[in-house]
Amino acid sequence: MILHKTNRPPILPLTLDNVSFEAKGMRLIKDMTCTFEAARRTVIIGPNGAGKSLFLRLCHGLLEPASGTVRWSGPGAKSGNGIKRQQAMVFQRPVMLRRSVADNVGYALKYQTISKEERRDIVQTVLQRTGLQGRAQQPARILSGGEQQRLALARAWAISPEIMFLDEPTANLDPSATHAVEEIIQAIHDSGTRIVMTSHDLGQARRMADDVMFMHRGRMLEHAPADQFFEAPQNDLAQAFIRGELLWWKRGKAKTENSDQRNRNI
Amino acid sequence: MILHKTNRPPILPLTLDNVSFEAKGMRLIKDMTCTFEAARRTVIIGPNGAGKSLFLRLCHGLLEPASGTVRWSGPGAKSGNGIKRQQAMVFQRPVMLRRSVADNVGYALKYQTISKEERRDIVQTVLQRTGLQGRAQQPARILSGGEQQRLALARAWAISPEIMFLDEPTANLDPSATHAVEEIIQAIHDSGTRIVMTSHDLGQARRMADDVMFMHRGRMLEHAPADQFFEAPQNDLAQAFIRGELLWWKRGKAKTENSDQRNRNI
Amino acid sequence: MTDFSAAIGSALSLVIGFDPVLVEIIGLSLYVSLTAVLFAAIIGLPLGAAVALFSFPGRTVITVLLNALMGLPPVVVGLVVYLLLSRAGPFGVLGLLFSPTAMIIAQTVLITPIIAALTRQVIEDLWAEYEDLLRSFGAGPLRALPTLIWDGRFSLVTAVLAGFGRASAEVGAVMIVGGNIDHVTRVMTTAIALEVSKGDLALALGLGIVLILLSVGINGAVFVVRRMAEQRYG
Amino acid sequence: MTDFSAAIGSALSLVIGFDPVLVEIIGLSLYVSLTAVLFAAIIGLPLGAAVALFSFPGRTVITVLLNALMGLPPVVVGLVVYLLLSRAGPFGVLGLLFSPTAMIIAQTVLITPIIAALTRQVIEDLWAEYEDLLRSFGAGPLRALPTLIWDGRFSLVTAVLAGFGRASAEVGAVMIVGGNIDHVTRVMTTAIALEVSKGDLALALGLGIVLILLSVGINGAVFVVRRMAEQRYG
Amino acid sequence: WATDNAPFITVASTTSTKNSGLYDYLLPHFTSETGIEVRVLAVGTGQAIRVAKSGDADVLLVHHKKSELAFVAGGYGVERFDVMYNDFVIVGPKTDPAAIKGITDVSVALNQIASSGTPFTSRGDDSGTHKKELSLWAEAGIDVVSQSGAWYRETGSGMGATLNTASGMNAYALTDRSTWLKFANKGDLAILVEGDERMFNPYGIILVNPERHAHIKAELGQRFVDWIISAPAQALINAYTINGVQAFFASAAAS
Ligand SMILES: Nc1ncnc2c1ncn2[C@@H]1O[C@H](COP(=O)(O)OP(=O)(O)OP(=O)(O)O)[C@@H](O)[C@H]1O
Ligand SMILES: Nc1ncnc2c1ncn2[C@@H]1O[C@H](COP(=O)(O)OP(=O)(O)OP(=O)(O)O)[C@@H](O)[C@H]1O
Ligand SMILES: [Mg+2]
Ligand SMILES: [Mg+2]
Repeated sequence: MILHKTNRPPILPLTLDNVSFEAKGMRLIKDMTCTFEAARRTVIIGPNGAGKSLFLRLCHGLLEPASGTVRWSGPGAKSGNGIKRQQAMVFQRPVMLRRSVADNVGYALKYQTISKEERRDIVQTVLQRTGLQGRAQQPARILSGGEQQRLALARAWAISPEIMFLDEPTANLDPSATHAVEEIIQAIHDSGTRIVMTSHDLGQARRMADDVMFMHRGRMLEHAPADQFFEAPQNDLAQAFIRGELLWWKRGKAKTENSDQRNRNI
Repeated sequence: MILHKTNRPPILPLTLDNVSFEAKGMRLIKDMTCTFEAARRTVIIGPNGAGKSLFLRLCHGLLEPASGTVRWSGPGAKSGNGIKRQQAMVFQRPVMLRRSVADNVGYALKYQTISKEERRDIVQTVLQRTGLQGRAQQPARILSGGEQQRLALARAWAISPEIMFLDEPTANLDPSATHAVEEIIQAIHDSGTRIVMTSHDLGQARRMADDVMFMHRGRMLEHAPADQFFEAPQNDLAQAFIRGELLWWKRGKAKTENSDQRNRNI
Repeated sequence: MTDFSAAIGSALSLVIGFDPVLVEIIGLSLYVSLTAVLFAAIIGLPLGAAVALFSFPGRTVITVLLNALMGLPPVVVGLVVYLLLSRAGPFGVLGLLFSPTAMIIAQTVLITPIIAALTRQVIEDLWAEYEDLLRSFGAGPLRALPTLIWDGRFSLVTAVLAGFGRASAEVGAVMIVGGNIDHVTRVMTTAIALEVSKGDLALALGLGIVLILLSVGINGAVFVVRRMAEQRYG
Repeated sequence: MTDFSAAIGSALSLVIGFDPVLVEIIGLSLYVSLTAVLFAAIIGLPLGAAVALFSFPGRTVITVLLNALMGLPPVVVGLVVYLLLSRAGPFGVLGLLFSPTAMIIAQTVLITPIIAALTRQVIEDLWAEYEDLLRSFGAGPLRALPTLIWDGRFSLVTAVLAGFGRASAEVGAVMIVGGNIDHVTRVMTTAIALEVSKGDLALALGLGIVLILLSVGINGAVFVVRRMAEQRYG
Repeated sequence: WATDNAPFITVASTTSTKNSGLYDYLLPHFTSETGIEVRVLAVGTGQAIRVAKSGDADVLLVHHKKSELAFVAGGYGVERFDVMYNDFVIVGPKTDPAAIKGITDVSVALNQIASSGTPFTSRGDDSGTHKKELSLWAEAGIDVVSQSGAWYRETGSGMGATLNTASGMNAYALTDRSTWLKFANKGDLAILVEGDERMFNPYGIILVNPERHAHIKAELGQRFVDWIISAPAQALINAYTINGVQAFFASAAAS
């Protein structure tokens, strides 16, 4: 599953130190501290609006933290600018360039130093593996929602990143497509890529995670090895989440008294 | 859960007779024949691109069939134009009007004959039940994806339709929100509304369905009571789908030979 | 260069001095262009919306025509209106030539395609987004129209503003049908043209600066209002 | 009414007769306006894109200004260019006044804001959609620019077309800086103005019809090409 | 534009007359005497005649006698009256490359301009001034049509615009004196040739024929015609000066 060999030195590990993020005067991410080392798969779970997507964007360098630092400390990070070329991200709502399906993948490869022939091979391989080969010459923007999500995965995969961020990569897929995508992510991981993904599908989290991060209201409330987390989460909100309880739903009714109290305890 | 009493005569049952639909020269829905009577919940399942959303649109009257007829044969359908007022639909990708959350619900009610005070009460009730009360005065378009989906549900619910079409109403929701939305749909159904919905979540289909329709490549391959369907689907493709097999994924590799053969058998 | 400083000086003294003649001319300019914008909006908004919402034979042709007519030459418009309103023309009995009314008619013809073409784009985009939902509520294009106009109001204001900008800046049409008659049909642009023909370039430029400031002011005000409203209604 | 039939007659005979004077005038019109559009695009496209992509102090002001200057009065533009190029002006030594070059300069000034303002809108919308993805690939605004221009090319063509429409239809600026000199700086619109002042309205109208047909033709051609390309690339 | 209800007439005239400032000086007298407002439409002579023919003006006041007589002969006007005259002058750069300064024979001067090849800006718009200029070239025996676009520049625009062009390119031009006196953008130009009686510029006034156009305000228009050729008005014309120079010379038969 290694698409092309790079002899670039690694940029991992990635360290977030006390990172917070603000927009429109609200603190949306609060005091995040964690380290991502190579060779693991992390799945981030949490209710809608917890800040999972914002967190991935902060890690990937698309957002600037309001305070704290996001630092890559591997030997490859020294050079500076090239850091982005060794990461990839699959967004929750995929962005399709106004080009053909094949050119969408080819475009991503332009930012890498890869020969033309190699590029063609890679495009063909990833499209085939994501079931898009028959649509290679179609405009990407008329693909169905599920197909777009698979193209986004193919595009990220093509550049053989050292670390890949995936934001709910199977949200629009039917069960069998979900299964196939999980297999592909597994294969990408097997080839040495660090996986950081979010999911609302707890079954998927169980299947995919080496470790689980639970987020709520912009904070990471628990970060634990997967089996340990799913057996017995330490945090009471995480426990409630796993049990399927509504963490925010009744805010309107209950006037937030419950959740506010809880927040103060954290 | 009845929000306002209507003494309109019912428009159900709905009968589709040999309906097909075409776009850009492709037949996307083929030979659909079925009847929806009152008081049941139908869940439509099938792989991405099967035509589930198109089918709901045909039923709701948003698309014109290329051949065949879509007919409402209840006494209330005689009058003609008012048919739409007794149906509602929640779209797969919710459309938010450029108004506040409350006004989005209020707008839907303008097409009904309801007094102003009653309208205010209904808006308040549905927003409370969908956990959006605290956001009533916010612009609808800055809601998060999950919140938008709940608002769409609230909006459809507000008009107390005789039949409600829901296109993957929980695709963007976290597990607990999914659970809450399922409860609301159940309550809507309990008040006498016919439910027709699609879902990629087989667990949800099991929980919600009185009967299941399985679609593949624009055709309805099976329509059966839910317990019967999930125990032993008659159609071989439905069996494969339930088992989580890829019905279309490997087209690129296998050059469609398999699936084409199957199609001929149907 | 002295011309420029003289121009800025005369612009300043015109504005600060609150010259009554200038006030009269600015008043007539605003009256003519705003009235023309009003009529053009009354015609152009529904016309653009109709082309956006309804499908009928020749729709593509009308779309192309509206786009092309955005660049209608003012002189030609002036000429056509002149021929229509002249005593020898079909509407001659009305005796409208060389009156503010004639200028309003000419500017209305000039900017209606602009407003209609931009409206078509706005309403078409919005309808693409809303169509399913509004049809689901039971509304066809006709019933949807007020909603579309209301929800697209910020973009439609820009369309109307573009029309106003064009109307207030053009000289070709109002010169022919208005005749630039002192105290009757003299507006900013014809006054500028007159000063140019008198060779008083500094005064002409001063008037030009006033005209541009007027346009910048109106655009700025609308921009601020739009920003504020957008932030409120998303 | 006889005027209109005479006008259509003279338009027809002008076009069919392939009148050499008309050919010369149309040729100069196209040369001047197309060259102006070329320069305005060279300035306006990057300018609009820069305002869209980079944040710097005064960005909002420039946005409002560009929008307001879309309605720049041609007479004022002509006047300013005249003062700059006249013998007494700073660029007088170049001897450019009353040459096609002067007309190109004036029209370039007139339509650069139009192209820049529309470009800003197009690029801003596209960047809003692409930003995350392109930044994820490691591209900043600068590196993203060619991609944005390429992917927005259909809308940008419309922007450029709007500029062309304005340039080819205006008379105020070219009249002042070109002087409407026969065989040297006479273009369609100044020729129409001249025929009007001579009282030969039928010929003026005929020329006007030719001008409008030219504009409709160009818009129609671009529309067809755009439709076809959009269907291919989505 | 407040005087909506006051009686008014429309006078089609030329830009040069209007720009001389004569109307601003003269008309308030008429209006205060009679209560009639006069709206002056200042356009090219060709367009003015055209406007009057269509019946869009009540009175025509221009300066091309031949066209005026044809206008009356065609039944468009009632009768032509002399009003006044002024004269044309040749202006040009003070450096005077054709060395025409002080020459009193306009044909000689024009010949020298032609042979020097210095730019000459012509109105080229079929106006009274343009027609006058063409007849002067013809008398001087010079074929300017063949030179169009070379040193002979037909601007196809009004007097002011033509002077702006001349000033911008340091060219020679023929202009009526009153426009020149009022003209502000003289630049490096000055009067070089004047005084030849062939450069005489007579103005005439004609009431548009109400038999052709029923709506013509014949009575009001006639009062204006009668007034302008009356002795007091003629005296006012003679008294009008620009920069201390008499601009027009009354010539009505009555005075
Ligand atoms: N630019 C912004 N301005 C204001 N609020 C924002 C902005 N971006 C995100 N938010 C808010 O921050 C919160 C976290 O957003 P985020 O998208 O990270 O949630 P999430 O955990 O990914 O949720 P989901 O499960 O729905 O994807 C949400 O409440 C969202 O409305
Ligand atoms: N207007 C259209 N023109 C061409 N093809 C279309 C059009 N609308 C839908 N399709 C195609 O029809 C097929 C069925 O679409 P539909 O949206 O009904 O699928 P679905 O079963 O709802 O899939 P999903 O599970 O992804 O929601 C898809 O392949 C889609 O690309
Ligand atoms: Mg998210
Ligand atoms: Mg669907």
